[in-house]
Amino acid sequence: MLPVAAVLALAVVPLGDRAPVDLDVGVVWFNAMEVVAWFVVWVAGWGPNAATSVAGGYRVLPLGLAYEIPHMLAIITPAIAAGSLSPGAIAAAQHDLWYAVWMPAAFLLYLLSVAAMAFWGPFAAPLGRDLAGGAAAEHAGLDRLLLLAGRWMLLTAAAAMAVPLFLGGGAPPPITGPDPLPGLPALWFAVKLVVVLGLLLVLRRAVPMLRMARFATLAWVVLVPLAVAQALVVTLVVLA
Amino acid sequence: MVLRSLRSPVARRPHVLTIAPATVDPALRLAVEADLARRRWPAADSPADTDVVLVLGVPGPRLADVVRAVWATVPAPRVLTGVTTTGAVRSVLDDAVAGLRGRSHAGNASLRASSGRESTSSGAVAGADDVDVLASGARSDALLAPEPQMADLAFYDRDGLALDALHVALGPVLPHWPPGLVVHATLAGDLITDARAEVLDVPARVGPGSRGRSPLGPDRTRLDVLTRVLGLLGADHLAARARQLRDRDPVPGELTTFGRRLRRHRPLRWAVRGVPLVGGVVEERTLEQRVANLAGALGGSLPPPVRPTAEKAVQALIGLELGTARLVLAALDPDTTLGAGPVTPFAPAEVAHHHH
Amino acid sequence: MIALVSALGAVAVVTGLLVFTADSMARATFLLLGSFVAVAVVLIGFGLGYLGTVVILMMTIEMMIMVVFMVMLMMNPAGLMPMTMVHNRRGSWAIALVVFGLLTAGVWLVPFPVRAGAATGGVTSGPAAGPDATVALGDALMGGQMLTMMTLGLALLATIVGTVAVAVSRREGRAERRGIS
Amino acid sequence: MTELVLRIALTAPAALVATGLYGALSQQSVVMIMMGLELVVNGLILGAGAFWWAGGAPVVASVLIVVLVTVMAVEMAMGFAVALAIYRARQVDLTDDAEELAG
Repeated sequence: MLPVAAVLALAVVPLGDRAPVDLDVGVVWFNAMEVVAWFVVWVAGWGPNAATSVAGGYRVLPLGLAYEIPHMLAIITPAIAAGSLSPGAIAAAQHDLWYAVWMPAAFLLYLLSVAAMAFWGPFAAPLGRDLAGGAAAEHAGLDRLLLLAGRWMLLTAAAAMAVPLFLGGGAPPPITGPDPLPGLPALWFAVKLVVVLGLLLVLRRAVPMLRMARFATLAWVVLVPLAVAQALVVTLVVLA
Repeated sequence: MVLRSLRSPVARRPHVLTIAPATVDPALRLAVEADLARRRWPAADSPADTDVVLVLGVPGPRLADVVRAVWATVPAPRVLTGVTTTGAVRSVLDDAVAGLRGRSHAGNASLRASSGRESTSSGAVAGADDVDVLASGARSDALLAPEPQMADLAFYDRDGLALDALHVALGPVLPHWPPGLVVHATLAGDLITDARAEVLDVPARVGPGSRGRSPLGPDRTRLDVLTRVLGLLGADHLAARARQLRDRDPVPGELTTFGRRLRRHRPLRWAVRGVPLVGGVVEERTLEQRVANLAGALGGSLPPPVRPTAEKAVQALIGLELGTARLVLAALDPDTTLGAGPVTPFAPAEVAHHHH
Repeated sequence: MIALVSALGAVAVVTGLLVFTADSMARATFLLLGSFVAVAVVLIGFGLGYLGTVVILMMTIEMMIMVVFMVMLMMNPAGLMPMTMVHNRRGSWAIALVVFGLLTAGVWLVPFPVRAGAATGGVTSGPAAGPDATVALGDALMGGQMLTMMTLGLALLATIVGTVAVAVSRREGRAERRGIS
Repeated sequence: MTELVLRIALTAPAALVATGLYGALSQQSVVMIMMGLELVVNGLILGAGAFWWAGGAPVVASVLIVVLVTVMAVEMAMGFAVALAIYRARQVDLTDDAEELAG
């Protein structure tokens, strides 16, 4: 299930200059598929009928509700600036300035939520070691493989989405002037994806796993206002 | 097909589930942890995640039952083995990986395991007999495998919602868990509403025992606790560093540097903030303070940290969320050799629901 | 188009019916989600990509919240024992069947003024002759239908205030002061 | 053809509304009643979508869907808040028991 959600989410991300499925509301679709992953992890935790595993499943909800609002605002911000919900169009709208540069808060929030939506790094609580693997505790063999592989795929898919949303998609960086590698958008895409994944690794190293109560407080007190402010600023600039 | 192709990497870096009785020699536990770290074999999160079950020391009858229950849930290919002396650790683990590769052990639910062949200093091999990992004559009331049962309403309740309570036995096979400890807990959702401690095969002693002195010495005890707390927090590189310092003889300067690094680690401080240590079990009032004191005293001349009895430590868990409770328990580092219990397990609850 | 609508319509109805026969709360929730997703896919098929996707998004989150409430408040979260919690079953069935009969009769008997040339396309095209459906919706909500939007906003605000007021109890505050929570 | 699709697409909402109604009327649990109401709204959404498609994409239909989705969210939130409050007061989540609260 989790790999399926990841693949469906990845389907709308333009790898290079074209998305496998060019949905005009790709950003919202991506969002919906990523919520399906909550559901999958919850079921994985609820299914085995064991205490640690259900407790892992429970944690999906505080985590999800806490990260989702800033996350939605963060992905809607580039959509506002580009005037489109299609990731391809958003990437194309950044030919002179990457959105990561002029909406840094949204980019940072997006990076955080990438880790959160894959239940990874600081947000690994639903699958945490303190619950003996949490939602994954009772799964063995192929089930476990699918669950954990799906988590990695989700992380990669979400990181891949950062490229069209904030880093100009398959286009070369604006500062290089003429494209040194013309006609290879997939290569630029891959380079940027690796950079995003690298940033995520730094995040995991720097921040220990967050307790859900702490993160929920942080999300509502700091992240949501920050995301709203960023969206507001971008909207005003676009309207002006 | 997929599983077969995955098997060789599994055999190279198997996930190891260690099970230790309360009476385990700390030196043996540390030797095993060090050797596992040297091989970069990860610790298993749960039985389902396990390739090698490694029993340290000689488990008593109750723990032997637990080992059987755990072994029954470990998926193949798997190996069950035991180690009783520090010198045998290396060869036991070598044999385990060979067993995983070979077909003879895979999927074979044998409870007898090839023991470590203890190498003496002269290189001769001694004690080549097979040793039964598990003592015989165990009873069958296995404690592990928490099986949630619907029961009466929770006694204490954070949100004023008298939720259905689950009675579960936590431990003794959990990552970073005090050896031999079982916490009989009542859960409302993921909140612990009542808890009692039992140390398997070690009943509570009458009268004051030798209270909370660790044979490891102050700094190694602190580093041992920090390794577990950091490991539970998912701060893997810091946990690895703490373990590294614990397993060799560090220069005092290294210890103070590491202690300072922990105390100044803002995300870490933020992650352990806001958890009270109730009941006056130790002198610190909060988890944050406890961790800060453990880190701050590294390399100093302060007396070793107080290690409460299991019974007292478990009282501090009531009212906490399950994951937070695990952190608190790791930070309190109860001395399970002092024993606790035995506790009569909760009677199987009647199936009928309270308001129907 | 006929096949899509009939098949998914049937899925939506069947999962909807199963909600009330499922023997566990969690299963009931997931069946309800199945019903929502079937409807959402039909919406996407109609060319309402944005609204269909939003329905999937919202309903998944909503069902997640619901399932946790169920486990919290209800008997039998994991289907350990079969449950029936109905009262007045016969009367309810009668009312439901009468409503269904009336509505269906209406649907099949009333001649619908279908606009000529409006919707002739296949599954994905829909009535996409005009401007983008999403843009049209946004325009309407922020233009002609601004009143609707403002009402919705106020309703949501009232909900937030209301739910917090109803759900927060004094006991909770006390527990916090005791330093336990 | 359009008309047939519309009729089919409206029969499904009729069935959904009826099912939801049955659920809301027959169930005892607050949560299950809410599920019934959700099914009714679900049917309405499908109906509105069908009219949007067949009627030459009137924007009113899609606005209606937005309203309906919001109604669902509001209903959920208020429903759970009330269920919680009742539960806290009386440890009941069944409407039959809640009737006594009036007194």
